[in-house]
Amino acid sequence: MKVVIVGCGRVGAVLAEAFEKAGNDVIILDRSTGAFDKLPSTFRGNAVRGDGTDEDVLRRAGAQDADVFLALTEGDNRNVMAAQLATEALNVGRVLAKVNDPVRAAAYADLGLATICRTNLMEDTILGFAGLSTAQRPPILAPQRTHPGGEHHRAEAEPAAAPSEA
Amino acid sequence: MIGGRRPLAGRKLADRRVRVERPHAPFFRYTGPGQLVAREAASMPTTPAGRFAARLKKIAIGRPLASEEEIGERLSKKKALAIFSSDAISSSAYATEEILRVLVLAGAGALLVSIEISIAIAVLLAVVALSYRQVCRAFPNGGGAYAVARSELSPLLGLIAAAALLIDYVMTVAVSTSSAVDQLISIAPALNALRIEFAIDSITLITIANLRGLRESGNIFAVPTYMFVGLALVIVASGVFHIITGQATPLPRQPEAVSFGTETLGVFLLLKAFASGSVALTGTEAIANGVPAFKPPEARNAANTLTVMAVLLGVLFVGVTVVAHAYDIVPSRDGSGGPTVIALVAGTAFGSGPLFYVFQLATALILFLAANTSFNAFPRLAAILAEDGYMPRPFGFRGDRLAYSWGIIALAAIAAALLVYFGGITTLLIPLYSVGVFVCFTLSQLGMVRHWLRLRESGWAWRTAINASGAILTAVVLVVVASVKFTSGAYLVVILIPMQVAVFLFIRRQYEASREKLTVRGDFVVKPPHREERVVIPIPTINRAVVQAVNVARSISDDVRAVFISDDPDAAAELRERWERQVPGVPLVVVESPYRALVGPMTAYLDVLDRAWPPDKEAPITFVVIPEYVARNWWERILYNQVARRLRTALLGRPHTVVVNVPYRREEATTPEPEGPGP
Amino acid sequence: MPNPEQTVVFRRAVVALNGGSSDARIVRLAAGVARQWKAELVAVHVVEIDWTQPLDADIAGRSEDVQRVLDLAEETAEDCQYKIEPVLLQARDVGAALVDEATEQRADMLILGLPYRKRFGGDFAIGSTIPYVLKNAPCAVWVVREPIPEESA
Amino acid sequence: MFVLVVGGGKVGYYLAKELVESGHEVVLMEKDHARADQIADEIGSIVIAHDGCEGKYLAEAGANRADIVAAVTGDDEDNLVICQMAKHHFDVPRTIARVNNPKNEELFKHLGVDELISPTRMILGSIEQDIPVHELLHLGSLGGSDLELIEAPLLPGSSRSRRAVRSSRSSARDVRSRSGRTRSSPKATRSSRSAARSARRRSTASSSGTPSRSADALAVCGRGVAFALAERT
Repeated sequence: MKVVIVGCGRVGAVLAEAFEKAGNDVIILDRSTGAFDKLPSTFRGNAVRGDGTDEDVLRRAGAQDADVFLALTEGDNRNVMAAQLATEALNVGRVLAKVNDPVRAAAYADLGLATICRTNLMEDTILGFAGLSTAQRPPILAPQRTHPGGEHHRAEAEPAAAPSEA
Repeated sequence: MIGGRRPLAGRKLADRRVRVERPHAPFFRYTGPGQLVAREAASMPTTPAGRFAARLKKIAIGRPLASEEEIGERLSKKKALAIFSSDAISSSAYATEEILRVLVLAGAGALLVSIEISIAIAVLLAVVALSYRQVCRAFPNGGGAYAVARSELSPLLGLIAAAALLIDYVMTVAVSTSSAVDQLISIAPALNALRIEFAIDSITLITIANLRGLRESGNIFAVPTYMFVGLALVIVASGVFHIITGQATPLPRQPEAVSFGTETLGVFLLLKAFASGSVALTGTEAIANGVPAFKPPEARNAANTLTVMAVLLGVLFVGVTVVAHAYDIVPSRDGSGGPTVIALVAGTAFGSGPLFYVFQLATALILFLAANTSFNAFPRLAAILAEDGYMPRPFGFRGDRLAYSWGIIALAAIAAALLVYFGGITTLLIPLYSVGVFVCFTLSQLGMVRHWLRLRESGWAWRTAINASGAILTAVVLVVVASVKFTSGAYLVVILIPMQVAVFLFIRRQYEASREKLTVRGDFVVKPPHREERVVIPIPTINRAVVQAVNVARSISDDVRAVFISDDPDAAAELRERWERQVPGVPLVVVESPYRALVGPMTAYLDVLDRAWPPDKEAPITFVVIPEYVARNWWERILYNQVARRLRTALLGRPHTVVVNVPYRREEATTPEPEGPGP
Repeated sequence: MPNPEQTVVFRRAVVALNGGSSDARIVRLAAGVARQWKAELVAVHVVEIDWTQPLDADIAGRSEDVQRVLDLAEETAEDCQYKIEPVLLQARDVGAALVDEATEQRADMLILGLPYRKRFGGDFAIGSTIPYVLKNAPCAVWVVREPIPEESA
Repeated sequence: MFVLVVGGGKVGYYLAKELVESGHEVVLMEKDHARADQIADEIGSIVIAHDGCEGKYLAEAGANRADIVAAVTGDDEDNLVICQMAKHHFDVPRTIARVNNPKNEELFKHLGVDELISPTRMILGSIEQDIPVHELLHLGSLGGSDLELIEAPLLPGSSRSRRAVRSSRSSARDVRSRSGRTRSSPKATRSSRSAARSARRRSTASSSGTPSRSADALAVCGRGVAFALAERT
């Protein structure tokens, strides 16, 4: 299984190692090489320095046709964009974006992107720990519909419908 | 309230702001959600004539006062003494004269008894004053005899007290005014011919002063009261000094002096003299009635003021009587224009110097003041009665200046009528006066006795004793006064009081009855209307007023019909043709009326409509929409809408019928109707 | 008697209302000072409209609470036997609107009340309006801080 | 019209200013407080000093009644997210994003951004209008500079195809920052002078403006292919 991880933070590094140990083909990207220090020396996956929101960089790293794509950088928007790139341009099977802003996490789940929200996760977990009732949200917000790429292509095909009140 | 919004640019490119207009601001003020307070401007008249009238009113009685401004209208003890005690104190200006008037019937020798009689009256005064001090404490909300009798004895006795009090107040105005005029005549005999006019003018002036509100009255009247009291004390002191030093020598008789009678000085005459003199007590109750007008602590201030007043009155009354006797003073003939007894007494001290004139003026003024006391008390009592439902409600409304305008005007009118009737002669008014006063005294003392017996507060025993002795004394005096003066006017009061009580009860019953009919039960929830509605428009022709009425009618219900009543079949046919063309959708019913009657056929048509309604359904509400042309002046009012008015009157009592007037103002449309040729 | 020319503090002042308890205080103060030179007073209440609504949305005109702020100021002035002209504004930023209004009204004094507040129980909070006005107002600015409430003093 | 501009850089600032001047209602979101204060100081109270990517602040800025949302921050991913949030969460009828990486254009369009402003594309367009935009080939960035090398085929018969190599000194940055306005001017778009002349003319026009760092722009045309150096951000 080919796994692409964008963002070699604490979580990215741990996951990269785990996927690799499980015998997967792991590609991990980060904008700074320093981030790869978090990887164990035994890591034999592909660590690529580069912007995960740049299609070229992703292709060069060999991210197309991956089975799993995880966008785990610190920037919500970068994750969202990388994940959408993966969905739309790289023909990736399962895509997950980490989005810490609960509003955006929910919005993109609605829009057809699987998201994981650290804020929600921690809130629920900690409230549960404290014995309070929680919202019972699933840890990963599953996409509510297919990603909207095609829809907008159709809209583009009809330029007359576009508003022109400038 | 929704106001317009005006966008404004700021100094910086993107800074914009919007000014919001506040159309409500000149007229209303928000004090809470959904709660407005009308400002002065809201009750301003909008027509030029109305504005002019309002300006006149403002000049005459001052700017309107808001209800909150009332607390500032409370009286200090000094001002209260001036206002409330003037009634009582001023009676020392004529009480002595009334005693002497009776005693002269028994010849010169009988005049000596006047001193004893005055002392007896002073004792009575002391008892009554003591009694009333307790009333102040027990009934701090005022109302005096009425409140006491009503709550302690029975509502009926309360009403009797109220009736007596009202008479008392009216009489105070009449007697004091006429006596004041007497005082002025004493210094200017030429005025005698204009006695009544002068009295009426005075009442008018006092009325206006009172319509302006209480505080200003206090200011206007404080000076003369203190002047009278001061000068009168000087007169008494100087007279007593002369008596002691033996300088008091009998004055020569004035030409108008009454001639001595030859009756024997029997018990009846003595009692009659006492009854006449007891008029000195009138007004003692004023303070107890006006407790709420005092500054806090109201009851305490009122009671203390009452004591000061009683002491002053007692000293002056007895003093004047003593001095009058020492100088062998005899009253003048009724209406002769001769000097009053108090004027003669003043002459012993001041001769005919300027102080004499000042004193006479002060006496006249304090008597007007006394009249003014009633102007405070009468409306107040009337308002309380109105609140309890015994008097018409307007007596309970306060005017622009926080004064009970209706009460003030009613009092002025009745008093003026009495004055005219009795020719402005004081003595003739006196018998009516005393009876009412003593009815009140007796009832309120009795009430107080009940009060103490019921509550048994600390010291109830001696308090009961005071009030009981007061009650007995005043009851005895009441019987005496009523019987000895019965023929000379007291009988009027004996008739008037039950009549008034009957009127009170009648008014109360009316209010009760109407309240019962209009009342909505507290647990009743108003549901949306479920009755069907239909509209009938009586039309005289097709004109704009009619068109507007049709529009209004259509907004009320879909079931609209126009009714044209005509005695001319051709005109009817023509109208029908035009109607169907110009007002499609509204059926026209033409009722031919060969007898030319209009209102009759209309109501008959409505009856038929009612009868045609299915009997199993609830009767509908019939709206009769009457197009009306708004008259712009008096002659237009005569020219137009006479029929509409008659129709409205005819429909007034009809069940399930609502009459809607749709006024059409000519100003509304300036362009001529664009449509085709009219008939 | 001092030379009036020297002691004139203002001829026309804008009194900024905030709907709080300090309104009555500053209106009374302004009326007291204005009386000496018969200066004119304008009471300005700015309702901040957030961006979710157009600036000219019908908000202040409908709100009785807002109207009451001005009514109260007028009433307070009347109590002091002085006249104050009420102005109701809607704006995105209170400070900017106050400064612009003062400029347009040709006011030579801007009087603001400052409620005594502490932010999260810590530092004294002055908000953003007063610094803005102090920085941008063309006229003199008078900030009247309300007394520290008893319990927090 | 109510326009929500996100990003208070030069583009956002001038965009907001021009829109306000032409009478539109504008709100500008800039997360950097100092920059936000500076803009507010200059044009007035239309600045919200918050991150326009956050749904909460977009709502506060009135995104649900905006007619247009223009995302003009320096980061493509932010612009994308802003436009997507506006489009799908707040139902904004028109979204405009600034795209810095021309590669992202396709994706952006694909994901529902209505209009794209690509500074790179603008410069290219002004260099040579005959170059069909979709056939641009990114040859690579020049290390250490903001420039990138682009190859584009010229249409056969193009009047420029036989031109000699020309170069000019121009203020590339200025060309980019002004391109938004010049594009809307019909005169400028109709101009079909040579790329180099065009660039020179603009640089002359802009030289009166604020001085900015100059860079070399180079257009090479010949044999049906044009090579150009374009600024990249």
